[in-house]
Amino acid sequence: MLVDQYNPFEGKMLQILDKDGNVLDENLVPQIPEEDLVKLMRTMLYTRIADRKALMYQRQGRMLTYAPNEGQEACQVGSAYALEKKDWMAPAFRELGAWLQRGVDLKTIYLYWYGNEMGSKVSEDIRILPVSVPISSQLLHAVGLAMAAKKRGLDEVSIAYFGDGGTSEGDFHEALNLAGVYKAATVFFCQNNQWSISVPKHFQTASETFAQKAYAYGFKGIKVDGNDILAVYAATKEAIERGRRGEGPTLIEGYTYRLGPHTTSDDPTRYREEQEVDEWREKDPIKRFRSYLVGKGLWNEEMEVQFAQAVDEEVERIFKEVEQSGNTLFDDIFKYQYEKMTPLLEEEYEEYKAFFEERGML
Amino acid sequence: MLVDQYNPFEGKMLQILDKDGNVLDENLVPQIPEEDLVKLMRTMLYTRIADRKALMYQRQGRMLTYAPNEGQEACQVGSAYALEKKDWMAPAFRELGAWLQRGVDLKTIYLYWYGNEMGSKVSEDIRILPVSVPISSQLLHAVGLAMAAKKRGLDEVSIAYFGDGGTSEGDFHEALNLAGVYKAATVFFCQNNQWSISVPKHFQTASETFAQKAYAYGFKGIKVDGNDILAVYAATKEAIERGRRGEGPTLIEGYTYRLGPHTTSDDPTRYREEQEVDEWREKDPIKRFRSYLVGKGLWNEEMEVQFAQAVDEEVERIFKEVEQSGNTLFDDIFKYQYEKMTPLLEEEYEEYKAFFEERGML
Amino acid sequence: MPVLNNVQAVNYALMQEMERDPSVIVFGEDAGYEGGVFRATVDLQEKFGVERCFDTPISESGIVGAAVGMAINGLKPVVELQFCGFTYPALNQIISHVSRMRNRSRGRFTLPMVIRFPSGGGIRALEHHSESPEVLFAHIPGLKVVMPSTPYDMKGLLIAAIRDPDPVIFMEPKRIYRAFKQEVPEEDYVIEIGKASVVKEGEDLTIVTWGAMVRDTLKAVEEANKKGIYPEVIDLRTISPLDQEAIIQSVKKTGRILVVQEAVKSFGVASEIIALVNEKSFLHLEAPPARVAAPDIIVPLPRGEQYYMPSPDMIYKKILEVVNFLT
Amino acid sequence: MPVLNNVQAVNYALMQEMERDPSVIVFGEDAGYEGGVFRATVDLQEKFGVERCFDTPISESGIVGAAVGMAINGLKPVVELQFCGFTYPALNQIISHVSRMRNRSRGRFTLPMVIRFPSGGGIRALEHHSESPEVLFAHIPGLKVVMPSTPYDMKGLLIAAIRDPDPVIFMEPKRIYRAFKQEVPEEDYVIEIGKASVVKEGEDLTIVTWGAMVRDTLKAVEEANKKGIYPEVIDLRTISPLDQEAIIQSVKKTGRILVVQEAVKSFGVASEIIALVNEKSFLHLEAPPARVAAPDIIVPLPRGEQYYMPSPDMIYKKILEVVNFLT
Amino acid sequence: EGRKQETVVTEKRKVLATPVARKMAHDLGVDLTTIRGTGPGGRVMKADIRAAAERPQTITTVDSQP
Ligand SMILES: Cc1ncc(C[n+]2csc(CCOP(=O)(O)OP(=O)(O)O)c2C)c(N)n1
Ligand SMILES: Cc1ncc(C[n+]2csc(CCOP(=O)(O)OP(=O)(O)O)c2C)c(N)n1
Ligand SMILES: [Mg+2]
Ligand SMILES: [Mg+2]
Ligand SMILES: [Mg+2]
Repeated sequence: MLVDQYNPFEGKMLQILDKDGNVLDENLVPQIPEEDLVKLMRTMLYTRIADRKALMYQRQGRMLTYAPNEGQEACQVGSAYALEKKDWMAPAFRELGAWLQRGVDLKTIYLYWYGNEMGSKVSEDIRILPVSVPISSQLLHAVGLAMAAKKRGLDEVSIAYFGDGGTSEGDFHEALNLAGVYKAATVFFCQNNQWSISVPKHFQTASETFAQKAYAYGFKGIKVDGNDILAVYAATKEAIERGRRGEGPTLIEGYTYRLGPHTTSDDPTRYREEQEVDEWREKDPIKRFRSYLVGKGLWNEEMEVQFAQAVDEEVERIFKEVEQSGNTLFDDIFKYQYEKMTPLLEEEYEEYKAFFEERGML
Repeated sequence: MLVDQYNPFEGKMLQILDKDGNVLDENLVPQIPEEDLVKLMRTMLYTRIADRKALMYQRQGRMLTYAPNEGQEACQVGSAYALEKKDWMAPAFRELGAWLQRGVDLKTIYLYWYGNEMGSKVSEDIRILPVSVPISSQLLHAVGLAMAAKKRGLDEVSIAYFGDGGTSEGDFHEALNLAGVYKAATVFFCQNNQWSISVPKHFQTASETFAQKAYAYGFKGIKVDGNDILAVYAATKEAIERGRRGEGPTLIEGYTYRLGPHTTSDDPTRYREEQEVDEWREKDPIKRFRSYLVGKGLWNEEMEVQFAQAVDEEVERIFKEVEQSGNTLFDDIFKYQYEKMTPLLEEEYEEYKAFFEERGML
Repeated sequence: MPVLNNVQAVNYALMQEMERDPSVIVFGEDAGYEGGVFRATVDLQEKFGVERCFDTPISESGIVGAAVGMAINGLKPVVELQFCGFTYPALNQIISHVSRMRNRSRGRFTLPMVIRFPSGGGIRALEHHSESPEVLFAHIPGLKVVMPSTPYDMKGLLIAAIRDPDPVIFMEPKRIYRAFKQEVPEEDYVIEIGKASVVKEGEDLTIVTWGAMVRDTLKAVEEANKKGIYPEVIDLRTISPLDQEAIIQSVKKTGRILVVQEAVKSFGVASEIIALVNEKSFLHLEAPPARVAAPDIIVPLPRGEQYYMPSPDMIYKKILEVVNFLT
Repeated sequence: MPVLNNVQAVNYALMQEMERDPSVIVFGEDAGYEGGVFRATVDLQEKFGVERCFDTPISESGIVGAAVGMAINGLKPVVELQFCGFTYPALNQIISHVSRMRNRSRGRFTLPMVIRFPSGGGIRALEHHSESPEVLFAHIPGLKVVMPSTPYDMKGLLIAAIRDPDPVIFMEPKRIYRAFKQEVPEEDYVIEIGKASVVKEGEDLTIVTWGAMVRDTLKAVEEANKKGIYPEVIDLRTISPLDQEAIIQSVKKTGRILVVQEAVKSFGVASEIIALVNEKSFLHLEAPPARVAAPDIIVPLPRGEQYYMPSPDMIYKKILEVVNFLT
Repeated sequence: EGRKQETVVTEKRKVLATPVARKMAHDLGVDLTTIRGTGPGGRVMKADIRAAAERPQTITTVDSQP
C-alpha cells in the first residue's frame, strides 16, 4: 500500500508526475478513465477561472472577503474525485475546487462569498457541510459523520479538509484521536500550503512533516505532492478504500502552495518573498496536468482556449445573477434559529419587522 | 542518550531494576549518592503511608474526596528527585509523592483534600503550582513557565504531570506542540497508570504507546518502567539536562498502575479484575526498590519498621492538626479574587459578613 | 408507578427513549461500561450494546464535535459531560457549531442532540465540580437550556429534549440527584420545553427559581407561610427560552418578584428575568425586583462553601425584605 | 500630540509599555512578524525582537495557557486572540485558570496578563468575526472586562490593563478601529479600570452603552437634541466591574434609563445593568428601564447584518419611547 | 335604618403606577388603591396622587360592617 511505501518518517513523498507532467513511475499511475482525466482538467481550470474572477470582483468592490485557492486545485479536485456520492465532505473555507468537483454550483459558492446566507445551503443531494471558519473544528464533524455511518451499517466515508496551521488546534488532536480509537472511516486531508496567513509552517510545529502526526494516533499518514493530481487522487483513493473496508482513518498531507493572498484582506508581500512564489508557480498543478494530458493527446491549446472562454462567460453570467440576488431575506435571519421560533423570538421578529417595514427597508 | 536508545516505536521500555529489585544492566544505573537512595526510599514509604491513611480517614468520614496514588510512588518520587530547586512543577491531582519529594509539608496537602483552601498555598520557596483539576490544562502552564525562564535568561526547567487519559485532551496537544515550536524546557511526564477512572488506556488512544506521541511534535519520547524508580529518575534526569541545555522538551511515559480506586468516590471492582490488580501488586515500586537497597546493605526490616512507626505517628498528628483547622476563613473567600476587592465585591462582602455574623456563623 | 430519585429518572428516560428510538445513542467519559460517575447511564451498554452506549476518551470538545457529525448523519446523540466545570473545553464546539448548524445551513442540517451534565454545588466536591454556568449557554442563540428539579420533570423534560429537533443543553442539579424520590409514570410522557411550573401558588410575591434552589426556596417559603406570607413559587424548568408568560402573569398578580439563583450574582440568569419583568410588567411593581444569588466569587472548596451557597435562611430574609417594602 | 485612530492607539500603548517594562511581551497568531491582521502589534517585533513579540501556532487555548505560566514566572503577557469568535477555544483556560489562579493559590501566584481581541460586528466579515461575547467574560469572577471606545481611552485603559496585577479581558471594537482619530497624549497615562465616563450630560434620561455603540448612540442623541430631548450618555468603558456609582447617580437624576448593547438581547450585559438599577434606584424610576440590542439570533452574514445591528434610528426611537413614558 | 354611612370596601386591588409615583404616594400618605388613575390604561399619575393628597381624605377603609 502507498501508505506503507511512503513512510513520512523516512522523508518520503508520493509523486507521480514531475513538475513538467512526466510520469515518474508508470506503476503508480492510477486507473482513471480518459473521459474523467479530461473532466478533472476542466474542473481544475474552472476552479482557477472562478477563483481569479472572485478575486477580481472583490478588488472591484463587488464581492466581500474571499479566500483564494490558486495553486491548490490538484489537492482539492483530485481528492474530491476519489469520493463517491454517498461520502461526506467537511470543508474548511478554501475549498473551491473540492466544492466544484463535488458538484456544487458556482452560484451557491459565490453567494457565500457575496455575504448571502443562501450560499451555505447546498442542494440536498450533495453531501457537503457548510464552510467551517473556526480552524479545525470541522474535523470532529467528519469523524462523527463516519462514526454514525458505521453504527448505521452504512459504508460511507468522510473527508475533512484543513490547513497546515489547522494541525495546531486542540480539535485536530481530538478528531484524529477519536478517529483512531473508533476506527472511523475518515480521511484527514491537510493542505500544507506552507503558510497560515503570515506564519510559515515551521512556526506551526517542530514536526518534520504533518503526515507523521498520524502515528501519534495509531494510524498512518502519507505525504503527497499536492500539486500532482494523480498523486493526490491515488493516495486519497487508497485511504477511502481502506476506510470503506473498515480499516480506519488516514492522514494525508498534500504538499502544496497558496499562490494568492490568504484572503482579499491580506497582503502577502508583507511576509514572503516574491521568489518563493515564483518557484512554486513553476510547480503549478494545472500546468503539470496539462502537459500530461497533452502528452496523452487528450488535451490541446484549442480545447483550452475554447473551454476557458466558455467558462469565462458562464462565470460572468453567474456572478451577475449573484449580484442581483440582493440581501438575505429578513425572514430568513429569524427563521432558522430553531425549527419553530420561540415565543420571545417571535416577538422580536414582529418588532423588528415592523421597524424595518416602517422605514421601507423590507 | 536513553531517549535515542529506547525508541518507543521499536517497542522499547527503559527498565533498570526488575520486579525483584535486581539490576538488569549495571551500565544504566544512575549515579545517586547512597544517602539519597535511602532518602528516596523514605519518601516513597512516607508517601504510601500518608496515602493509605488519607484513604482511611476518608472512609471514616473525616476527609473529603481523595485521589489515592498507591502504586505510582516511583513515578512521582523518582521524577521529582531529578528537579533542582529552581525548577517548576505543574501537577495534576494525584501527585502526593511528587509534592512530598518537592518538600511540601503533608499538612498543606492534607488541608487541600480536607477541603480547606489553605491547602493550595504552598510555601513561597517551593516552585509547585496548585492542584490542577481540568485534565491536561496544566501542561500549558508548564510550557509557559519554561518559555518565560528562557526569555529571562534563566535555566529553569519545568515538569508537568498528567495521566494516560490526559493525552486525549486538546490541551495536551497544544502544550506539546508549543513546547516543540519554542523548544521549551519542559518535561511532560505521563503517568500511564492504565486507567482513566473506569476507562482502560486502549480506549484513550489507538497509539501503541503514549511515548511515541512526542514524534508528532518534533521531539522525543521515551517509555520507562514507572515502577522502577531508577529508570524513572534516569529518564527524567536526562530530559531535564537536555532541557537545561536548550535542547527542548521530552515526553516520558511512566508505565505504571493505580492500585487503589480513582478517588474515594470510585469503586474499581465495577470495572476491573482483581487479578489485574494482583499482577501489578507483584510489580510494586516500593517492594522492588526495597530489595535493591537491602541487597546493597542500605536498608533492612528494622529500619523500615522503625521508620514506618515514626511516620505513622507523625501523620496521625498532622491529620489531627488538619482536623482542628476548621473551615476556610470567611474573609479568605473574598480576599483573593483580585488584588483589591472591587466596589461591588466589597458590598457583597459586607452584606454577607453581616448576614453570617447575625447568625453567629463567623 | 416506579418511585425514583432524580438520577434514576434520567436513567429511566434514557432507557425508554433508546428502546423506542434506535437512533438514540449515549456516550461520554465513563458513560459506557461503568454507567457514568453518577450512574445516570447505568445498564444502558449492557442493554443496548457498545455501539449505542459507549465510553469516550477524555475529550469534551471531541465528544460534542463528533456528536454534531453524528446528528447530521441520522443519529440522536445524548452526550454526557462529566461535570459542569468540564463543559468549558467544549464551548467552542457548542457556541460555534451546535447552536448554529441549522441556521448556517438554512435548515438543511439540523442537530437533534442533547448535552447533559450534572451542575451546581453543595456536594462537597473538588474545584470545578460545583459550577452553575447556565447563563453562558442561555445567552447563545440557537440553544435551549433546561434544568429540571424533580424526578417527574427530569424524565418528561429529558424525553422532550431527546425528541426536540434542536440541540438542548440539559443541566442536572447534582446536589439533588439522590435527595428525594417521587412517583414517575411508567408510560412515556413529555414536558414541554419552555414551560415553567407554578409549584406553589401565592399572592404576596413571586419567587422565580430553578434547579436545586427550588427545594431551598420552598423551605424558606414554609417559614414565610408561618408568618402569614404567601409567596408564589415558579420553578423555571427551562432557562432558555424563558417562560415569559408564567413570570409576567404572576408578577402582575403579586406586584413583587424575587429571583433565586445558585450562580454568582452578576450577569446571571436572574438579571435577565428582572430586565424582562421591567419591560413587561413595570407598572405592576410594588417593590424593587430582588435577587438572592451567590456572591461574585469563585466557588470555594467544601470548607468554605457554606459561605457561598444561597441558603433558605437568606431567601427567607429576602422574602421579608421584598414583602415589607413600602407597606 | 499624535493624532491616532483606535488601532493606532493600541499599538502606541503597547509600544510604550514594552519600552518602559521589559517584562511585557506580546504574542498571538500573526501578531509577530506581520504585526497582526489589524496591525495592532505592528513594528513591535522589529523594535523589541522576536523574544518579546512573536507569532504563535493557531492554538488559542495554547496561547492563553502558556501566558498563564509566563505570568507566574515573571512576565506580563499581552496576548492577542485574532477575533472575538476565536476566543471560545480558550474559554476553558480563561474560566478555569486565568480567573482563578490568585484565589486558588491564596495570592501566591498572580496573573498580570491581558487578553486582547477585536470584538463586535459591522465590518462585513465572515461568520464568527462579528461576535459580542462580553457577558460570557463578565459573569466570571476574577476577570475584569474592558472595552474602550476612543483612542484616548484605548491607550489609557490598555496601559492600565497591562499594569493591573490581575488578568484583564481587553475588547477592542473593531468596527471603529479606523473610524476616527483623536489626539492622544504622548506621555503615559492610565485610565482607572472600573470607571465609566459621562460622554454627554443630560437630564431627560440616562443612556448606558459601550464600545462601538457609543458612536451610534451619540448620533441618535443628536437627533433627540433637535427635538429638545437631552439624554445623558455614559460610556461604560469597563464592563466588569460595573461603575455602579456613575450609573446610579445618573439614573437618580434622570429617572429613566436605556441600555444600548450590540450583543444579542437576552442574558446580556444590559440585563445586569437593569437589575442593578432596580436594586439601587428603584424608587427613582419614572419609566421602564429599556434595552436596545440585537435580536436573539446568530449574527447574520454581511447581506443580512443590517437587520441585526442596533442602529441610531432604533436607538432614537427607543429614546422617544422612554422619555415619553408618562408618570 | 336610614342611610348607611358612606364607606368603600377596598379589596387588595392592583394598581398601575411607576415607582416614582408609588414613592410619592407613600411620602404623601396617599393610599394608591383608592385613586382612579388618569394615565394610559388607568395608570396612576403623579398628578393624580398630588390631587388626592390635596383633597381631604373622603375615602377610608371600613372598620366594621353595620
Ligand atoms: C479558531 C480559529 N482561530 C483563528 C482563526 C483565524 N484564521 C483564519 S484562517 C487562519 C490561518 C489558517 O491557516 P491554515 O490552517 O494553514 O489554512 P490556510 O489558510 O493556509 O488554507 C487563521 C489563523 C480562525 N478562523 N479560527
Ligand atoms: C477537562 C476534564 N474532564 C473531565 C474530568 C474528570 N476526570 C477527573 S480524573 C479523570 C480521569 C483521568 O485519567 P488519567 O488522565 O489517566 O489520570 P489518572 O486519574 O489515571 O491519574 C476524569 C475524566 C476532569 N477533571 N477534567
Ligand atoms: Mg480545546
Ligand atoms: Mg496553510
Ligand atoms: Mg490514568
